[in-house]
Amino acid sequence: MMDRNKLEELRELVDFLKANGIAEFDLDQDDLKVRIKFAGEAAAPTGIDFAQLSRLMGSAPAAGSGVAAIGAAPSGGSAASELAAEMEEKLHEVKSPIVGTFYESPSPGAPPFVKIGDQVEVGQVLCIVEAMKLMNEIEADVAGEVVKRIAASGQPVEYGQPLFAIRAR
Amino acid sequence: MMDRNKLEELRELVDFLKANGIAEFDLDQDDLKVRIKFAGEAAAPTGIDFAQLSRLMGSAPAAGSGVAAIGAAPSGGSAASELAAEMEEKLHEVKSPIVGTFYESPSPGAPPFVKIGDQVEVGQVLCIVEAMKLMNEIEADVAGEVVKRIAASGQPVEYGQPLFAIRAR
Amino acid sequence: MFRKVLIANRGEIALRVISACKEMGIRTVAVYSEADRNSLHVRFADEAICIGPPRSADSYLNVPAVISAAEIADVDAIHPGYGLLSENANFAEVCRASNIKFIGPPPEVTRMMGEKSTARQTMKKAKVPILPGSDGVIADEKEALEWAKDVGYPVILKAVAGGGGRGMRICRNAEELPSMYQQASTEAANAFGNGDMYMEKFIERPRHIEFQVLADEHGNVMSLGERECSIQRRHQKLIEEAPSLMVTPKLRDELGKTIKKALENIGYWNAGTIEFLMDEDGKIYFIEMNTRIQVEHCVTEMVTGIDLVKAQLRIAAGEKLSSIITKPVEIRGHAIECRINAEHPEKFTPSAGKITAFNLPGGNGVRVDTAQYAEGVVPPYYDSLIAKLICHGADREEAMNKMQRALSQFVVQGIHTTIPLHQKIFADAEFRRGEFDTKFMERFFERQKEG
Amino acid sequence: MFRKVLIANRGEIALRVISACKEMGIRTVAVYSEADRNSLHVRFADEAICIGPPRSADSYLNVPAVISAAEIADVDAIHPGYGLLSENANFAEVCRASNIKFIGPPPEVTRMMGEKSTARQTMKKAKVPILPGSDGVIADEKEALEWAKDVGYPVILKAVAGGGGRGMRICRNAEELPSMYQQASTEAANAFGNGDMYMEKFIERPRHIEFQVLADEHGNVMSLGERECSIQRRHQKLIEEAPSLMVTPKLRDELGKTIKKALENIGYWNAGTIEFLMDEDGKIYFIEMNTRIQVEHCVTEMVTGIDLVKAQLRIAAGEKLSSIITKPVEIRGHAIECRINAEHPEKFTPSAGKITAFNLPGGNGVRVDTAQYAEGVVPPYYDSLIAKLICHGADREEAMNKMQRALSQFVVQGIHTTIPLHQKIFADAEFRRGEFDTKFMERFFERQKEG
Repeated sequence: MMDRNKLEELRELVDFLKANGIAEFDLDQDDLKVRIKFAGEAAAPTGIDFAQLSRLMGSAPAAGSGVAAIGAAPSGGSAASELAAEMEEKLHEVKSPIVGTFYESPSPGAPPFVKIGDQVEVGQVLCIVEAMKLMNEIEADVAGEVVKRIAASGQPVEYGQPLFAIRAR
Repeated sequence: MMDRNKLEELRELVDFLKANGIAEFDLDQDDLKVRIKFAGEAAAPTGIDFAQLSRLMGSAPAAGSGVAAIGAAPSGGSAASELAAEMEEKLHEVKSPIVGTFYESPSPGAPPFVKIGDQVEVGQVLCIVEAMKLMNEIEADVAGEVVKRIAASGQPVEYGQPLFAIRAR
Repeated sequence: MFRKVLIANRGEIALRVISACKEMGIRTVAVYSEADRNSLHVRFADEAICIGPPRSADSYLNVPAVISAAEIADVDAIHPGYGLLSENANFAEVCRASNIKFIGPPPEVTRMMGEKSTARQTMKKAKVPILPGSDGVIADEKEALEWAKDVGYPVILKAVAGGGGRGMRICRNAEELPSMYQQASTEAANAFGNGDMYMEKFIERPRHIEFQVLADEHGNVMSLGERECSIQRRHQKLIEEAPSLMVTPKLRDELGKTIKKALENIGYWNAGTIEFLMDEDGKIYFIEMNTRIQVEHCVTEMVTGIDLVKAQLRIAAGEKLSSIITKPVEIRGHAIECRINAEHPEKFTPSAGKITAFNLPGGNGVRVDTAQYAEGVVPPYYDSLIAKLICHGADREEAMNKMQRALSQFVVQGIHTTIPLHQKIFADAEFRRGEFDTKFMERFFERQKEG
Repeated sequence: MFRKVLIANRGEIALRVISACKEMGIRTVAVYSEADRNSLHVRFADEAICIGPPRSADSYLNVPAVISAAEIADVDAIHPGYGLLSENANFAEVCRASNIKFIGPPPEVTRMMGEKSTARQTMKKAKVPILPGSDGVIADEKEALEWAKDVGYPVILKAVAGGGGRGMRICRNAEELPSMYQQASTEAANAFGNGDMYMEKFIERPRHIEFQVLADEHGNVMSLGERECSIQRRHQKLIEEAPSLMVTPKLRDELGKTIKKALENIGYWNAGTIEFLMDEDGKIYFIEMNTRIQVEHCVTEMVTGIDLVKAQLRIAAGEKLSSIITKPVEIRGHAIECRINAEHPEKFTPSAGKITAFNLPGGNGVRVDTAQYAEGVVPPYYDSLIAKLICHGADREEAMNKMQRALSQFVVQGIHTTIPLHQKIFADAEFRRGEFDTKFMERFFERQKEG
């Protein structure tokens, strides 16, 4: 049925999936198809496939709208895979604590609060999120190197949206 | 069906899956297809639970009605487990080819066509199923010993309902 | 009223009838084939009896099996739904012989209306406008020319034994008729061994308009207005609506009266539908009658507030129409129905299989008739209709907007459905303006290809 | 009409408003907490913005977050649904200051009707019958006796600072009143540091009856008739219906006119509900006004054919009532709503969790308003309403039978729901006869225990 080697490979695969908190795994490559689903809470199937759902809805948000983009992919695919890569690197994300508009500098034309490669300290201002005409300074919650600015200046951001990735010291 | 070695491999695979809390497993490679799904709480997203559904419906059929009993349990629980036991014994089931009323004897008061323990030949009449005033003789489709009469005389039977269990020769 | 009714059907219409019975306190018996063991009509009926293997011919169309099930379950009546045994006069006769009430018209009337020429003559006598034609077989070329002059060009020649378009010709003038007559007749003789031809007026762009009626066993007939069913693909209706934009209150009223007289004459009872074609000038011609409940009955229910299936049950139980419908029939708003089929939305290949996700739209003015559910299975043996989505609005505009909204919230996964096709139709400008006829879908597909 | 509307709510009402907007061609923006990321209101809106963590106070009730979301999404208006920010006058003021149209009445009116004594005085002035009472604090025993004589026994004494039943006494005659007054006042002083008492007429078995109104910004007010909401458990409505068996056409008409005058006087606009108690003699008394759409608005929609949410949107966009409702309002048939809550049907403990199976009933006269779906999750942070099942029939009897049928086909697994409780209520003889009041459920539970 399955030879020793295959079972060994399967064992490795399962260990890997478990280590990464993966609940379901499908593979369809050439002549090999594997489908694994773990028991328990974690294995909760998402039921309705929202990507397909949204396509069926015919109400895909207009392109080019920042907010629409948020709406379209609150847990979007490519973002998720980037995230995965970063998580391996153990990057820290600074998330927006409020809904509003992201600005990288204190005023138009002024230099940004921080640049990629900068070392920042806890409490150092990284950016501004404007909400209801109020400029809210967003501070670093870890010390380390700014690896990435995830949001673009002037872009609307929602609650919990990642703004910066920082390699903590 | 499966040789000793394969069964052993399957046992190993199942142990492995259980140990890793896997609820469902599909594999499709070359000429090998495996699909395993564990029973029990975790692995039970069967969708609509018809037992509960029927309870919720509040339309449980009245007890004592033969037809109602058919309606209530087309694939009933206890029947299924008895079946399982019989299948281990490799009993053959003679099923009703039509909807109607089952009679074990040719006329009221007459002795039944067959009794438990009788040896029957292929083509031997086992019972009658009456449909639209017509008496349809149901014949044995295997030769062997009558082990069990599953339907009761005068009971309505549906298409495919088991009437007798026969231990084939 | 009946104590217990057997529903000799499956799918959404079986569940529709079961629901009506439940609401009337009538016990229900479902019958099912082995392929439908886990269907909702089986689960929501009070009792269910397996009557045969998956093929319809061996189960749902198997008269002895259905009757035997009715006898062992001891029912008073059988509701046949639509399709299957619903217009089978022999079945109605067996029901009668078995002392089981068939919920439909008497078999004699079913038979009469089932034969096209008899139906035509019956309606003609009652002054219902019928499609002009040759009133039978045409003897020769000369007679063909005479009939055509009478009927008016264009005309269509059809083989008496015909089917599938063979032995059929559209003639637009007297010059081309003789040769076309010969061609068609020869084609028919070769294909069917019978060269006999008849002639009908040909309507280039007909609209399909049908009138819903109710009639009791005491000689009372009532028209409930019309439905427009012009959106069809290969004679299969896709979208139906009520009322029709083309039927004026005057036409509705007049035709309703004519139909009433015609059906009173023939002793009809049950729900029924009189189908018409309407030509480009708004003239309307009888084509056939259906002596059962229709798939699209729901749009009439939405605009009239009358429950047609309950009315069928009450009529069959001997009630008078005057006790079933106590107020004058009034058309309120506009209703549209989309047939959601398990088919590929472009290729129309049937798409049987397991449904993996099923989200129904709801809310104000939205009705769904379905026997499907999440994790349900669409078997390959039967017709592909899995749900009817019906929207009711204050006017056609609101009904269409509601349909677009509801379609966008109707999620079916695991199989293909016609939902994406409906979404495109409801975005089509001509459809929205109500500019269509039975050839709309052909033009629509061409536009889609071009676009 | 608005170009884009933000819906500051969740669950079925958010989806209800989104659907109405879609049908009107308005773009929609959903806001959601982190717990609602996979909710249907998020998925079916054109855009969706996460505004905070699960707790309502940090998300749906967080005014700056909602306003900021409205600003970045650039919407014209906000629909607040019911609950949450819908009757928060401060929120309406912030909307106004931010140049965003709040879909509701002006904040001044919300504030006025939100204060019980102001609302009472306002209604009293407009000749709306109010519950008789002491018109403020009672000075002493002697004054209490005078008021009681005026109001008529039985009366109820309530602590001005009260709540939770403390400092409350029902007095049935002048003999027992003085001692009860002293007891209650002392109790109130101990509990709240304030012994001030007021008095109201006590109704033993009140029915809860409310009138639905629509009012535009041009001073026009219209009553759409009443709903009966007496089936409550701990002041939570469980079942609502329209019309009420207790409201005669004459009462409906007269009270409608009085309400119309009252609301014209105060400059009300938006949909709104005037709540009354009806005593055993059929006399009706104003208790409070809700200045928003209600959970149970659907039963009014079913019997009048008027879409109340669309009416709200059109009113807020400045339309006149006369263009929204063009025909006289007519009550057609009877509608009943069951609130399907994620609660244990006997213990009423909330039942959050994952839904594993979800089969919605459909068919003629059945409406479901829900934002739940198979595999959906009921978070523990919000109210337990997961669906509203509304049935419309030709009369109350048909509506009740339809409800029983629909409840039997409504399958929810994975969590507990109130479906089995509703099934028992609809089988209860007193309920079916329409013999109930707001204490019906207490008696019902006692009967269930005995039975």
